[in-house]
Amino acid sequence: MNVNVSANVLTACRPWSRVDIAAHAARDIPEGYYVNLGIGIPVLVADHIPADREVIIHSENGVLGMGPAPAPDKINRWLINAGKQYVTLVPGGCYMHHADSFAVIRGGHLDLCVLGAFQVAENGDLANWATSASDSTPAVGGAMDLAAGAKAIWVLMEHTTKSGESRLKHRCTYPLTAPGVVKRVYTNLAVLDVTDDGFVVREMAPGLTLEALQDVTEARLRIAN
Amino acid sequence: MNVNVSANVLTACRPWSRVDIAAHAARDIPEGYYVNLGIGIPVLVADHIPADREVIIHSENGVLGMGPAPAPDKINRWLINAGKQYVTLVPGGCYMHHADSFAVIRGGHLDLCVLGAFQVAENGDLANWATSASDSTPAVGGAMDLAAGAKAIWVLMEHTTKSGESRLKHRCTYPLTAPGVVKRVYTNLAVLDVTDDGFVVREMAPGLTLEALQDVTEARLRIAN
Amino acid sequence: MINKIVKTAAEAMAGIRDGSVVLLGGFGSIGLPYALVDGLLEQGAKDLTVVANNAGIGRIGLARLFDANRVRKIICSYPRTADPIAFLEAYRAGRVELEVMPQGTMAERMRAAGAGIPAFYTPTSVGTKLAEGKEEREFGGRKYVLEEALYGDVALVEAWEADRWGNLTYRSSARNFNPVMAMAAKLTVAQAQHIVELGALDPEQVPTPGIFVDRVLHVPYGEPTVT
Amino acid sequence: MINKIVKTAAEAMAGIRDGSVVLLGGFGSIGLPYALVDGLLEQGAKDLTVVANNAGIGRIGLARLFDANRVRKIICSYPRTADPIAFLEAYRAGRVELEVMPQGTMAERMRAAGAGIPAFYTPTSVGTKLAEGKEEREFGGRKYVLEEALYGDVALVEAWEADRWGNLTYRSSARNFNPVMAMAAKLTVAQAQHIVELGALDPEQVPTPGIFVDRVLHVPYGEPTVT
Repeated sequence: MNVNVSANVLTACRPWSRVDIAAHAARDIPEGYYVNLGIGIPVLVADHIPADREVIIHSENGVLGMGPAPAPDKINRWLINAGKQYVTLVPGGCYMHHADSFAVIRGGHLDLCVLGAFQVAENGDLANWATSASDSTPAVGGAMDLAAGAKAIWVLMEHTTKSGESRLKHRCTYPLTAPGVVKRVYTNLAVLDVTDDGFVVREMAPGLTLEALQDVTEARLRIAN
Repeated sequence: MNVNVSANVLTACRPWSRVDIAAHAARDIPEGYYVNLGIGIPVLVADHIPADREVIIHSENGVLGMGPAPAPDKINRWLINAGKQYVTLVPGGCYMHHADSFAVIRGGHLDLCVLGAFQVAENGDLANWATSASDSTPAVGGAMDLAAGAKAIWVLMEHTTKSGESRLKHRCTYPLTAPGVVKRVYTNLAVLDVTDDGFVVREMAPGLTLEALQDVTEARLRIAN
Repeated sequence: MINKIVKTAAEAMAGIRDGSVVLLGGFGSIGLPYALVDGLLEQGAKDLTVVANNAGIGRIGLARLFDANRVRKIICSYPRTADPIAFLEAYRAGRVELEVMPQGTMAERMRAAGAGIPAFYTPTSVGTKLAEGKEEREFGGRKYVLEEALYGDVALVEAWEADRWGNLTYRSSARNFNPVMAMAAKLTVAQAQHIVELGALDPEQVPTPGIFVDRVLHVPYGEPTVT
Repeated sequence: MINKIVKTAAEAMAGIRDGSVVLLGGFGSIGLPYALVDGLLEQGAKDLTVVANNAGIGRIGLARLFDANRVRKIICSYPRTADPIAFLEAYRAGRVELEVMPQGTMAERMRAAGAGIPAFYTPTSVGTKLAEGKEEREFGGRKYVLEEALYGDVALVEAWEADRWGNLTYRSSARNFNPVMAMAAKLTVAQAQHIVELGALDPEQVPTPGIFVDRVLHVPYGEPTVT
């Protein structure tokens, strides 16, 4: 499941897997957080939160306290997540309608939303809903509400596109989901904070150097003090 | 319980009681109506709806399907109406919070709101919350929401003040609750519609003539065709 | 006696006019009133504007309305599903117009319609192309866009239980858009898996009070099979 | 383990600052968290702005805060109750400022605060003196006034049941303002008649999910005795 990065970097390091990326984010979520997990790598985060740490997961289709996928013989066919997969409800969870669910989101009650993205810019701009301004059937879903509403936005994504283009940009070239909202990015190559001075590298994949990472990154990188 | 009206009218007719006024309004409420009943004479309406006619009563403190006062040994001390009296819930009734309750009101879902008033003007203006513009502790409650929100507003009140002043005005002199909303008025002397041409008398207390009624009424009256 | 329960889909759909704005409950297939959509197809109203989170799946439900060329415009947050084939065919052939809006904005615009709020400000979409042409305003130093209430002529919703007053409950995440849509339309029609006696529902637990509901059709179809 | 249940009123009130905007649940005495109000008196915060439907009864609850001169301003829809003596004394002595607003506007302004809506338009109060100075605007040929969200620093609410995640249920009309106030404040403290195990509440019936609640105090006081 490792992703496509330019050859020099691949030979220099062991990139993290999608599961590793999710596990890194899971490790950093404090107990008691209310968290929404987007479609893609983010939904994997739930499986990596330590069993002794209570984190409450929200799904924008009106589920607060979402649990893991059910056993095949225990499916509640009225209970799905935002990705339209069958899920479960944990004890203490509850249901709400869409206006209430988005009041939770827009009202700033989620401590964190973990999203996938096409691009993140060094000013925190997020592009995760459309890959061109002329997309004829764009599908925004709840992405803009989550990006504008949650107290913090983390992005989990592969560091580059399949063709090797950096997803960490000086400025996003794809249509924005929200400006200036991303606080942290977890990729297959690094964990980075978005600061007033742009991306700051907190952690790199084993064997990777800042120079090699910069080589495959359009945005300018700095190392954490 | 008859009210104070000028002497010539009193000798000429038998004014209706507060209970009569409430009964008149009750008689005119169609089956299936969702109705809010204000404090004062309006709350008496509930007791006069025919037993075979289902009318659903709303109380703005979050009760839809309000029933009559409970027997003294059957009081639910968490269940009051907007006048802070103990009430009951009928089968099919339910509770809601204040924002939802006023969504019912403001959203135009009530077929009818029956209110008390200080004054009603011939253009439908309603004054039922303050008796002077300089009232130092005005108390509006839900009156403005109800007046602006319900599909129809009926007013139940005595025709004149204790000192004999008409409550049916050319223009209200008290602060408005809402402009142009009253559709019908039930008093101890008459039942009147508010039309584009002002008040139209539909019914008068026994023994009363239009001339005698006009004598105690500031607004100009017309008789229904 | 108030009795909002109707016997047939034809009764449930009576009077729906060409050109109506139809609010259609559900998220994916869950909470989507398939029997009412089939009834609407049968009934024949056309030039519809449909408001729904998704734009239909395969050849069932909403997809049938696209195939029958009944939908002039769809307003949704996420037109793409696992299999949006009927929508895509209609869209590519220019037979249907698409308006995409953020999911929370869609929900709140209908809640506003039901609550008598003609317009409100929201932070969602500020600084994006979905805010283009929208009125922008600052409150407390942050930018917001103005969104107007989204009213329906008809709402088609799916419920778990219903009584003859139209009180509705839902099951799990099948609640989704149904309660806000029920508030927002002039005519609200529900299909319910179970019809219960008046008084059988817990009064503390009625997400949609009957005041928002005009007609109820009993459709005990069992478990949803697609998501 | 998340545990929002606190042991004492002092813990429940910890950190409330002078000058706070305090949203106080209840309609009359029903659903009013008397134990928390007493705790707030004990805690000592002053210069408070209190948002509540009524302005206190006799010499209990909110009335005690007036008597102790802790309230700088009260925002309510109906200051008059059967016995608003403490409020009237403070008001006539010029010790407290009064702002009256329509009940539904008050509820909706707090719901807006909780829902991330900074402002909305409403028909309520148009053409009255309560609309004076307010921005007016037409939508669809009808006039509306602009109302801004009403945020609380603290909400004090009363619940029937609560669990350690702060999920709350209410009883009958004691629900009233409590759910919207719980959404609208930075710090929400609930007093609950019953503490239940996590998972004991029906997930279809949680009017206030724990995400809106920070602290819960168990106050099994029994039946309210005044309305």
